[in-house]
Amino acid sequence: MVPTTYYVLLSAALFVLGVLGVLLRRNAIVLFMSVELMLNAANLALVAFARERASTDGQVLVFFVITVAAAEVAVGLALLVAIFRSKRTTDVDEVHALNG
Amino acid sequence: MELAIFIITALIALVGAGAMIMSRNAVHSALFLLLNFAAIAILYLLLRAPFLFAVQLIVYTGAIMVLFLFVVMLLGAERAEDERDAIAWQKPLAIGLSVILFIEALIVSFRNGFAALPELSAEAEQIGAPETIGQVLFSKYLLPFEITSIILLVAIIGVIVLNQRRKTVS
Amino acid sequence: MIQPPQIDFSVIGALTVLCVWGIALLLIDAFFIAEGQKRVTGYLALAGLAVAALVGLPSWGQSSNTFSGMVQLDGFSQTLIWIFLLAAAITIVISLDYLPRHDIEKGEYYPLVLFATAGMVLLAQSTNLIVMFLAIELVSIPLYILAGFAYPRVTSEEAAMKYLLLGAFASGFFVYGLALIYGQTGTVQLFSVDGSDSIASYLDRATLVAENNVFLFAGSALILVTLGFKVALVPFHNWTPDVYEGSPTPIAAFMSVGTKGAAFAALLRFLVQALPNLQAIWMPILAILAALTMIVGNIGALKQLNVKRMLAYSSVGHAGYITLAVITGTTLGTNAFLFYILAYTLTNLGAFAVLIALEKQGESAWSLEDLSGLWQRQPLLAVAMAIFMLSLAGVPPTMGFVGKFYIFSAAWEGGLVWLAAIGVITSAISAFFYLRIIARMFMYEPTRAEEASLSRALKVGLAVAAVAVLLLGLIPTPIIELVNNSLLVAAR
Amino acid sequence: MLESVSFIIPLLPLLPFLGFVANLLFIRNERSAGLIATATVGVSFILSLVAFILFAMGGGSRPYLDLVTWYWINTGALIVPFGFLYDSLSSTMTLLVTGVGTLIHIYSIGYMHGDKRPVRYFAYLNLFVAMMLTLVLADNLLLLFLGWEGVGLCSFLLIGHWFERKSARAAAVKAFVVNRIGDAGLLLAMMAIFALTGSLTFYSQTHPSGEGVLPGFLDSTSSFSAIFNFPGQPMVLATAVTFLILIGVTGKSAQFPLLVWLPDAMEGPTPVSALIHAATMVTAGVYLLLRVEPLLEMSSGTRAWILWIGALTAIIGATAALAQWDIKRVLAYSTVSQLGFMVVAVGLGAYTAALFHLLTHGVFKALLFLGSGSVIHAAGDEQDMRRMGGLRKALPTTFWTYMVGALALAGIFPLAGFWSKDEIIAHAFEHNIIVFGVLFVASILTALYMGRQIALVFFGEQRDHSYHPHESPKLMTVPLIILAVGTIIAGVINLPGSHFLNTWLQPVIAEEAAPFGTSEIVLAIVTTLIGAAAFYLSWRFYNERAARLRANSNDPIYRGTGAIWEGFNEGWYLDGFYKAAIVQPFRSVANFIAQVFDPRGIDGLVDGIVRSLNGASNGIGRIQNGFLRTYALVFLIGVVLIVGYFVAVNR
Repeated sequence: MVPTTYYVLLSAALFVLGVLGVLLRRNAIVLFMSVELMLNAANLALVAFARERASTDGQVLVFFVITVAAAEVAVGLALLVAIFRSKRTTDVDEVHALNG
Repeated sequence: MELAIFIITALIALVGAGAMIMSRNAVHSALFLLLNFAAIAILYLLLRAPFLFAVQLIVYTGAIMVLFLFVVMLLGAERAEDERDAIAWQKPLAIGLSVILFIEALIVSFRNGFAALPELSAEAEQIGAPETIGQVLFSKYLLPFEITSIILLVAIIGVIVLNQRRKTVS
Repeated sequence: MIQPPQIDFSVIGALTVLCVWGIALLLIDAFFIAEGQKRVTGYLALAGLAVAALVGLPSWGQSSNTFSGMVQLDGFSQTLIWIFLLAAAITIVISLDYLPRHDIEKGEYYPLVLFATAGMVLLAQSTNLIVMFLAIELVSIPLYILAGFAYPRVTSEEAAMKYLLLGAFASGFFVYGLALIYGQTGTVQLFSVDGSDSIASYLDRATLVAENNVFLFAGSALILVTLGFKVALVPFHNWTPDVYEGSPTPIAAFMSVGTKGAAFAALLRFLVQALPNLQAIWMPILAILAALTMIVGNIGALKQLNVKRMLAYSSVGHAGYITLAVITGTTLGTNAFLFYILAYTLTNLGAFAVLIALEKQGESAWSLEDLSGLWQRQPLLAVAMAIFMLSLAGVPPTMGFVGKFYIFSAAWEGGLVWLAAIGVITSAISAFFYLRIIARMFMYEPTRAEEASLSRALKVGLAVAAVAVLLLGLIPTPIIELVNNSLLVAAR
Repeated sequence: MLESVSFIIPLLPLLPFLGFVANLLFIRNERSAGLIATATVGVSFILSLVAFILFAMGGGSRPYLDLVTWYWINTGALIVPFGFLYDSLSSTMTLLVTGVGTLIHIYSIGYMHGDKRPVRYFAYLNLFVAMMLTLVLADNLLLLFLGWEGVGLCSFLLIGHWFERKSARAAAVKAFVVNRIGDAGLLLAMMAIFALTGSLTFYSQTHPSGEGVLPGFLDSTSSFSAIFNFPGQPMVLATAVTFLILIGVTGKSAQFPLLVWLPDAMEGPTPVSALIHAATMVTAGVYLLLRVEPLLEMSSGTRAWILWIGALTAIIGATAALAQWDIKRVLAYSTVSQLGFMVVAVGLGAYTAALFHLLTHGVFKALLFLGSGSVIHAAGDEQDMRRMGGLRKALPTTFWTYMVGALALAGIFPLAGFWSKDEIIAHAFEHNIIVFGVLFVASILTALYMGRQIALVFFGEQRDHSYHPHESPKLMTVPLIILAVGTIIAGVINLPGSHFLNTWLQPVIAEEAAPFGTSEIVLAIVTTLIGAAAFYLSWRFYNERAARLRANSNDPIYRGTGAIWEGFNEGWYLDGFYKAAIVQPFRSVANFIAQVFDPRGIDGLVDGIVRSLNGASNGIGRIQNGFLRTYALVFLIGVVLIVGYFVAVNR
C-alpha cells in the first residue's frame, strides 16, 4: 500500500500550487479555480487519512467540503458576473478603489 | 503496481495544477484544472472511496467546472491577462513564501515518517461504499448535513439577488 | 439500518427557529409582500429573532449537547446567542431606513441576516471542527452577498469580492488544518463529555512533544490562522477596512460585532476545550498577535479621516483586546470576554447607527467633516455618538471602560502583564482619534446645513443604546452576574 | 452625628450632576443656566459645611464614614462599591471644591455674560464639580478613576469652550491626551493593586454579602502590607505600584515631564482656569498621593522620585513664570511651580504640609486667576501684560484683592501662603538641604515674578489706550473680596503650634506635628524677609522700566540673559522637546508601521529594496494600494510564520 505521507506530500504540493495561483493570477475566475484546487488538495489529504484509519468519517467530511465549495463557487461566480457588468473586467487588480 | 498508478496519477495531478496556474488563458486553466480533478478522482479510487470518486466526477468535473467554463465564455474573460503586472514585485515574494510553506509541509511530512500501510480487511474495504457513507451521513452527521442544505439555499438566493437588479439610473 | 440520532431540540432551539423562520420568510416575502412594503419583512424578521431569544429561556443554566456532542448549549453559548440576536435585531432596525434611502431595498435582505445570525449561533455552539467549518460558511456566505448589496455603489461589489475571495482563501487553510488534525487524532470533535474520541482526549493521552504530533500542531496552526482571519487579527486584518468601508453600513456594523464575536467564541472553544494542554504553546504566539493587533489597529486608526474606516481600524484594535481575554484561558478571562463582547456590540452598533442616521439619499457621510457641529444640528445624535466614542476609548463610567478594565485585570491576573500594559497604552493612544470625533461634533461650526430626518425607530434605538452603554457601565452587576453564570463546559 | 444623616454625602456630587443634566436637557437661556448651576453647587457647599460640622462634632467615635450606594462591580473576585468615603481628608477637600466652586460659579455669571454658549459652559462646569467631588469622595480607586477621567473630560470640554480659536481646540486635545498618558499609569497601578491584593477599596468595609469584611488595600492589616512586608521582599512591588501611581499624578497635577498641557490650558475661559487649573483638578494628583500615603510609606524609592520630580517642577515652573508676557500664563506656570511644592512636601513625608499648601493655594490662586479675569475683562480681552499698566486706578477692588493674592503667593507674613509654604520649606530644610536650596530659589523667584506682574499690570501708566478699563460688576468683585478675606485668614487652620489641620488629619495620616522651634522661626523670618525684598525689588525694577515697554519689546532683563530668558519663556522647551523626541518619531513609526502593514507600504518597502538592488525602477513606479492579492500575500506571511512556529515547537 502507498504510505499516507505520500498522499499528504502530494496534497501539500497541490495546496501550495493553489496558494500560488491566488497570489499570482489576476483573473478572478482563475483565482477561484485556485481556491478550488486548495480545497481539493485538502480533500485528498482527508481521504488519505480516512484510508489510513479505515474510517468513514474522513470521507464524509470531504462530502461536506465539496458541498460548501460548490456553494462558494456559485456565489463567487454570480458576484463576478455582477462586477463584470458594471466594471467590464474580471481582473482583480483593477478593483482597488478601496484602499488606505 | 498501486505505487505505479499513484505516481502516474500524482504526476498528472501536479502537471494539471501547475499548468492551471501558469496558463494565460482562462479556458486552458479550466481544462487543466479539470485534468487535475480527474486525477484526484482516480486517487480517491485508490484510497477506497468509490462514492467520493463519483461525487468528484459529477460535482466537480460535471457541475463546478462547467459553471466555470460557462462564466468564462459568458464574460469573454478567456483572453490572456495583460502582461503588465501592476504589482510585479509581489511575484518573487509570493513564490518565496510558497516555497517556504512547502518546505514546512516537507518537514511535517518527513517528521511524520513514511510507514507503509497494512492492507485493509475485507470489512474495512467498505469504508467508502455509498451505503456506509449514507449511514454515517444520516446518523452521526445529520446536523452538518442539514446545515449544508441551508448553505446551498443561501447560495441560491445569493446568485439570484446579486444578478437580479432593478434598472436604476446610476 | 440507519439509526436516526437522538436529537435534543432544546440545544439547537435558536438555530432551528432562525433557519425555519428564514426559509418561511423567504416564501412570505416572495408571495405576500409587495414591492415597497419590504419594511414588513424586516418587522417579521425581528419577530423571528424575538422568538429565537425566547426559546433559550427555559434551558438557561443547563448545559447539554446533542448530535453526537457536535453542538453544545452551555451558559457561554446561550449568552452569546442572546448577544448575536440583539446585534441582529439592531442591525435590522438600522436597516429599515437605510435600505429604502439608498434604493437597495429587497426582501431577501432580512432572511439573509437571519441565516447569518443562525451561522453565528451555530459557531458559538459548535464543539466539532466540521460543524465549525460549516458554521463559518453559514455566517460568511450570507455576508458576502449582503456586502455586495449596495449596488450600484461599485465599492460595495469590490468589498464583496475582496471579502469572498479572501474568505474562500482562508477557508482553504481551515479545511487543510482540519484534515491534518483528523489525520493525527482520527477525530474532529473538540472534546467530548461521554469519553469518546476527541482532540482533547487525544492530547490527554499523547506525549505532547513527541514527533508524531506534528500534524496536529500544523493543523492547529492553520485553524488559528483562519479564525484569526475572521476576527481580523494582524496580519490577517487588511481586508477589514476595505470591506467595512464598501459594505452597506448596517452590514459593516453587523460584521464588526457579530462575525467577530462568533469567531472569537469558536477560537475560545478551540483553544480552551480542544487544546488546553497546549496552552504553553499557543499562548506566546497569540500574545504576540494580540499585541500587534492592538498596536496596528490603533495606530492605523490615527490617520483615518474617514470615520467608517476609522471604526474598521478601531475594530481591529478591539480584536486585540478581546484576544487578550481569550488567551488567558481563565474563568475570569472568559467572563471578561463575554462582557466585552456585549459592551462592544452595543457601542459599535450605536456608532455605526449614528453614521447611518447622517447618510442621506445615496450619499455617504463618513468624513470627519460630516460630523462638524453635530451638536448644533442634532443634539441627540451628538450626545449618543460622544457616549459611544468614550465607551470605545474606555473612559469611565461607560461599559467600554468596565469591559476593558475587566479584560486587562484578567490579563494581568493571568500573568500577561506586558500585554495588559500594551493594552492600556494603546487604549490611551486611541483616545486621540475617538476624541477627535467628539471635538468635531462639539467644537466646530456645522458645515452641512440640511439634515436627513431621523425615523422614530432609529431615534429610539440610538437613545436606548446610548443609555444602556452608560447605565450598564454604572450598574454592570446584572450583566456581570449573567456572564459569571455563563460557564463554559471545559474539556476536563 | 453624621451617621444619622449620611445620605447627604452622596448628595454632594449628585446635586451638581443634576444641575448638569438640567442644563443639558432643559435650559436654553443664560440667566437660568447660571442660576441653576450656582444654586446646585451652592447648596452642595452648604451641605458639605453641615457634614463637616457634624463630622467634627462626632469626634473620634469613627475615623471615617463609608457609605455604599450600590455595588458598581461585583464579580465575586473583584468587588467595587459605588461608595463614598467621608473622612477628615475628603471632608476638607470637599469644602475647598464646593466653596471655591460656588464663588467661581457666581463670578462666572458675571464673566460669561453675553457669551455665545453660556448654557453649555455652566453645564460643563457643573459636571466638573460633580466629577471632582466624586474623585475626592470615592472610597475606592476605580471610582476615584471615574472622577479622575471625568474631570479630565470636563477640562477638555471647557478648555475648548471658545473653539472658534484653533489654539483652544488644540489645547483642549493636548490636555486630554497628555492626561490620558498619565491615566494609563494609574490604570496599570490599579490592575497591579487588584492582582496583588484582590481589592481596590481604600479601607475595609462590610462585605456586600453582609457577613465579614471587604478588605481595603490601605489597611495596615491588608494583604498588601503582608505582601510588601514579606521578609526578603525588597520593596520592588511597592515601588512599582507607587511609581505607576506617580505617573498618573504627573499627568493630572502637571508635574515634570507631563506639565506641558497646563500652560496651554489657559485657552479656556478664566474662571475655568481658576477652578480647574489652579484650585481643584490639578490638585487631584496631590490628593491621590495623600490618599495612598500608606503605600508611599512602603517605598522610599518612589518617595525619592516624588521629591525630585516635585523639586524640578517647582523650579521649572518658577523660572518659566518669570519670562511670560501673558498674564494668565504667568499664573499657570506659577501653579505648576506651586504644585511642585506640594509634591515635594509629599516626597518629604510632610503630608499635612502638602494638604495645607494645597488648601491655601487653592484659595489664593483662585483669587489671582479671578483677578486676572477681571483685568482681562477690563482690558477688552487683552492678556499681554505689555499692553496693560496703571490699572490700579480703574480697578481698585481688583487691585487690592490681587495684591493680597500676590503677596500670599510670594509667601509674605501673615498671609495664608506664608504659613503653608514656610512649613514645606522648613521640612525641606530639615530633611534634604539640596531640595531646600531648590525650593528656596523657587520661592524667591515666586516673589520676583509676582512683583513683576503687579508692576506691569497695575502700576505705571496705561500703555495701550485701545480700551477703557472699568471695574468689573459686583458679581465678579464680591467673590474676589471673599477670596481675599479667605487668603488673609486661611493660615489659621494650621498655625505652627496649634496644628489644627495636623490633628484633624490624624485618623488618616498619622504624622508627627511639624517641629516648631527657634530655628524654624529664624528660617521663617529669613524667608519672608527675602521674599518681601525680592518682591519689592522686582516691583521697583519693572515699575521703572515698564513705561518703555511696547507690544513686541523684550523684557528688560532680556539683554542680560538672552537665550536663558527664551528658554524660560518656552517653558524650558519641553514642548519642543516632545515634538522632536516623541511626536515626530512616533509619527514616523506610525507611518512606518502603517506602511509595513498596509499594502502600499509593502509596495514601498519592497519597491525601495528592489530599487536599491538593481536600480531598475521601470514598471514599478508609484503603485496604488487596495490590491486583493497583496492582502493574500500578507495573509500568507502570517501563515508561514505561525505554521513555522508550531512546527518548530514540536520537536
